[in-house]
Amino acid sequence: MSKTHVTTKVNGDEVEFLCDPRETLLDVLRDRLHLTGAKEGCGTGDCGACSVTVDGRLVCSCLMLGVEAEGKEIGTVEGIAEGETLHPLQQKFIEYAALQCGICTPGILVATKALLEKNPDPTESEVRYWLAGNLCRCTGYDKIIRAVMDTAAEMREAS
Amino acid sequence: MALDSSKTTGFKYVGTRPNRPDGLDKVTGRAKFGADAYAPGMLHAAIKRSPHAHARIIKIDTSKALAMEGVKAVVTRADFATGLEGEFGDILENVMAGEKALYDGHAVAAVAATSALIARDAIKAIEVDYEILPHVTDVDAAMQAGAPVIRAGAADASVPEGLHPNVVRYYESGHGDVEAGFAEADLVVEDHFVTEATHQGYIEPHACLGTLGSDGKGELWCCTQGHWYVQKVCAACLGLETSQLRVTASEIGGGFGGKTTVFIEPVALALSRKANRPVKLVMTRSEVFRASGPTSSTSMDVKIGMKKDGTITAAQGTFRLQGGAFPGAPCEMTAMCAFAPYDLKHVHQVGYDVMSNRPKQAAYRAPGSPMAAFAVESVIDELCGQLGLDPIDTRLKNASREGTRASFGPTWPRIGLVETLEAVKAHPHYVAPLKKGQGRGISCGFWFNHGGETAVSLALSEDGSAQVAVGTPDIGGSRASMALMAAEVLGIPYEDIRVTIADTATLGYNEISHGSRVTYASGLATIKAAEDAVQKLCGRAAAKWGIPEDAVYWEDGYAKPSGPNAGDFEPLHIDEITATMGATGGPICGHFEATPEGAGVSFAAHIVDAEVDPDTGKTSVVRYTVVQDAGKAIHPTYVEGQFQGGAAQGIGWALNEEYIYGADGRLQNAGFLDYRIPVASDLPMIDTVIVEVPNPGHPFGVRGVGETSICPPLAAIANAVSNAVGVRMRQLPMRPSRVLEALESAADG
Amino acid sequence: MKYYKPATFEEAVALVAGAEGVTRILAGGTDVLVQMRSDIITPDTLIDIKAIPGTHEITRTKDGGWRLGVAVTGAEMSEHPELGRDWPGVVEAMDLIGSTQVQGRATPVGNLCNGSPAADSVPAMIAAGAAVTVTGPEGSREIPVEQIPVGPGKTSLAKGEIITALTLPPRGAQGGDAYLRFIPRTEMDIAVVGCAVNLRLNGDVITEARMVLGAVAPTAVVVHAAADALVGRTLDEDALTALSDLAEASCNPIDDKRGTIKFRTHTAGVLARRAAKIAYSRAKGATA
Amino acid sequence: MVDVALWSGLRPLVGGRDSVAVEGGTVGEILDALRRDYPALGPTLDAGVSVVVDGRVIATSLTEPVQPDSEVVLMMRLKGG
Repeated sequence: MSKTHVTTKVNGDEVEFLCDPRETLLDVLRDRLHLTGAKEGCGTGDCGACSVTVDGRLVCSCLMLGVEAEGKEIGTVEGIAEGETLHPLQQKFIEYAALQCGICTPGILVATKALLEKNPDPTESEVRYWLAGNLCRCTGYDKIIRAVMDTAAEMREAS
Repeated sequence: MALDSSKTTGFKYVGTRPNRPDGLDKVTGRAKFGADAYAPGMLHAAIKRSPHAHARIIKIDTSKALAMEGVKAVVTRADFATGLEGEFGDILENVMAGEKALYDGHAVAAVAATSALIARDAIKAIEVDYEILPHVTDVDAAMQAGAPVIRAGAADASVPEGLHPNVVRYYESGHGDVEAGFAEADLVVEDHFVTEATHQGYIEPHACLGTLGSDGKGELWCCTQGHWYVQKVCAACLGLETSQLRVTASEIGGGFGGKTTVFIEPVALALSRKANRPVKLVMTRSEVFRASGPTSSTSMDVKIGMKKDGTITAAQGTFRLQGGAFPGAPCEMTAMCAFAPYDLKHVHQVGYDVMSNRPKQAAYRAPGSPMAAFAVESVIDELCGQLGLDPIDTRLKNASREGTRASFGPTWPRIGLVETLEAVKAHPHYVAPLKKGQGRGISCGFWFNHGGETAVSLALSEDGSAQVAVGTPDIGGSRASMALMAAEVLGIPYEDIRVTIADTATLGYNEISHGSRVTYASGLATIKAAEDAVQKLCGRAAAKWGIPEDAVYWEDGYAKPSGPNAGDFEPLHIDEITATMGATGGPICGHFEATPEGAGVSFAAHIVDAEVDPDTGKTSVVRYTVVQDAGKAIHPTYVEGQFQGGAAQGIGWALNEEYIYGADGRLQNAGFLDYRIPVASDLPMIDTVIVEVPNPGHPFGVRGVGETSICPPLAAIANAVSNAVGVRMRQLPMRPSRVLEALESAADG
Repeated sequence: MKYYKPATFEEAVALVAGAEGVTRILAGGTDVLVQMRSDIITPDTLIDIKAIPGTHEITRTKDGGWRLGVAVTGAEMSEHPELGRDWPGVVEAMDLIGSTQVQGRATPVGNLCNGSPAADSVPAMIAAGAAVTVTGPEGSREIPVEQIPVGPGKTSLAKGEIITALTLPPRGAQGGDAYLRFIPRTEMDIAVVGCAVNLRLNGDVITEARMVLGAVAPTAVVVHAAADALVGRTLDEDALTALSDLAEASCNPIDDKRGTIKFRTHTAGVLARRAAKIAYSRAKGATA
Repeated sequence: MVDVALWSGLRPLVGGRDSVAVEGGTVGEILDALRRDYPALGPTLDAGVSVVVDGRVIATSLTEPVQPDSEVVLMMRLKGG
């Protein structure tokens, strides 16, 4: 089975890999690059646990092929913190207990970071609809929504 | 002198809300879950599953798969232990079918290959000849004369004669004379209720990485609620000595009961043994729905009599639970929980465990109780409505309390139902005005909670910090609770304690994390282990001072002489003792190994406002309040989280979640697209009230909190919808078409 | 599976025409990757058209309409400053599909070519009078969107043909469109029923009307009689009732896991009424 | 002797009685006595029961003490989620 050579950037680092064209970006991130922050909860774009950004755009990495990453810039949960400084969202998620089991957390952080970059002052309803594709089964979303709203408020004050 | 740090007030650490110790790992993607493990030379596995609901397996031809480039091993049932009976026999039969495929999705063979894609291709190349047999998936149909028999002789001694062989267990209890009780009633309401099977819906599919050699020694990494149980089951299924298999629990991406049993781990180990390489096996989402353990579906009849003043005179319930192709549906739990909130002179409950051609049900958060509450609390709501009674006052009037006799027999110890109901009555939500098209519902809920075998080990480091090894996977922040309880006893800061989930080689047997037992039992064990260490610390101080051990006491991290008679010594801080512990007797550790038996039951009551679109029958939950007795909230934020999560799952169960089987017996909605769990935009904020009526069976008063929160929502939402549309909703889920039909029937009649 | 990323449509057409076995075009991939993961189809040839120049562009046509490249995503449509002002119904229909993540990839042309009877963007595009450019070995032709789907999972495209552009007509004065769908949750579901309405007014009087239903028949249903029922009158209660009745009468749905015949038929009538009101108010100048 | 209350599904196995009296000072001794004196209860006891002693549900431990005047109720074993 012939594999395709792909060059891409992940969290700012240039990476190369060979992959079968059937492999998804999620497969490549996890199995070839060993970035296991993105999770496979469904493989069909219904749960959002595999959320990443591609050229700044929020997508499900299970709904994109690895070969499509050629020349792109991929952002994953592993790239959210800057050095030892957590992103304000990461900090607030811990403080608010916006996670219980934590399996959906990487996807939700990637998704909410993308939201706040696009809309620094979202309403509760906007946050809820933006995150409708990120399933969480533990929290009932309450503390997640509160953490995002408070992060947004704090980031607005800081800027 | 045995130390006793029991208290219910005056806490320094317990009851605070620090950041969880594993928070950083979980927000950076560093935490390793079931599918996140890799090993050198690792193979990927995939499972071939039956597309038929019920079929005899005539022949499995694996030759084409084995011939494929990259395929290293194929296993079928022949590669597992023989002669297993009872629980382990059923689990193995479920893990890999023997003579018959018993449900759509039942495993029949598995492949290990050098890549996941090759493994997936290879299972398509396995050819299975089936003789298709008649099937049944509905609980009432499965009990009917003439229904296909799933497995002859599966019924146990409890089942009365004359019932269909698919009825495999029977439970009956109660007291008094219900007929006499109904005769005293001013109003008797009897109704039939139906609920569909739902799935725990954890976001992380089952996943494991297993290595097993021909020497019978193995290593297994998996996401589970109980790795000692996995160890025991896998050893049995593969014919190993239990101690030769070491199981490490990964971080777990949700369980809710669904990861209390074993589905794929023996398969990975069998493939590994055959290929002599590590094997990783991860379920797809579709496999999770088809072949893990959803809840029972139910068919229930409930009859309750009430006087005009709200006194319940008698209650009777019949609960039929469909549990899939194996015995085990929690019919007795359903029956026992049904009337638990009420002090009843006359009560009678019956449960049936019924097999069908569906996957073997597994525990789901208070297994069996939410359905019972749906039926019972709906009837109580109907009685209150017809008699013009306040639903909370009526429940208070009949509430179980300390000293009253429980519906299932014993006398209640100290319980917190009355306090919980009073908190509901006092909550602003209960009297807030409703808008047009909205209805309000309330419901009680009850769950037992559990103790179980528990072992905890605590080791002090030279610098006075502490490591706590517990055996219960951290599903929702339990490391934080353990650290808080250890900090409270040791008198050292929360941050100085590291809590680790130990593997099976490191601690004695720990029962599965189920029955809301973690904060109760592992918490109790952590307290006891810390007390054990404190005792030793006091001993070292006593030796240094040359005074008797019992003349030393422990306070805020210091050993102190217990009074003027003991002598005048400067208190010794923990780090002064641990710094020299190697030279004063060796390492200082604390242990606890026992089976705590003081789990406190927990009651909850929920208030829901629902709004129904009269044109489409679509329901929105617009306001939700959870009130529950936690005994003592160790980390209140995570207690609130449990309350909110249970409510959200209950909302899904009530409104949209269901297993949909076609006439062909195949599951039609094996994915998150059509198995509709609540999304963020479906829910309101969920308010919580933590009631604290301490459990005397725990040093700090903890009651389990994880499960009770899913007991009231089905009924509370059904009551809200019923009150909004003016028609009693008797079937779940209350999907829009069903509500619309109810609205039409109301308009017609 | 072979993966190609042609640089021109000519190249893409040649690949499609010459390919053996199952061929799929990859734009957003939100349907084809799901089908691959679920083992519903495994293409022998997958042709990624996103490297072809112009496939990501939204441009004004000379006549005042819009031309959308075939890789334009739902998110790009929603973010476009002018498209949604002209065709809010088309944009909102596309926006309803899947999650934010899916919006980042999914395309209306993909939604069309997937052939689902429940595709949200398709009724809206048909109601708007959208057309696609179909290019094959023999050249290109413009085809109305409504002629593309012929049954569940099936399109009228011949072997060797691909869609190379989507065009929306000029909105013109006093026009408004709207799309509504019914789903059990608030998001993430497949439409149980969808309804698009596109109106043009003269004052309060309707001069043009198109209504298209989704998920109530093997393909989207154009309710031609809607024009007869509405043209020449205002959107009064009688008109709404007539429209609602027409919608119900035009349904030919199935019973399945997502809805019953009865529920779909009833709800088509409800949505027709609601969508018409929104389209009418938009035609009168409302911006929401 | 300790009075052990049975759930009603068990009553046919002990001649219709709703409780039976057995000797025992611990949960384990009570269960042994039940097995010995009422063999028909054997399969049920083997399948697993909890014993409620004065309102405390004893799910596993056989060593829990039982007093002659304790309220003892047999209950089916719990399984949680």
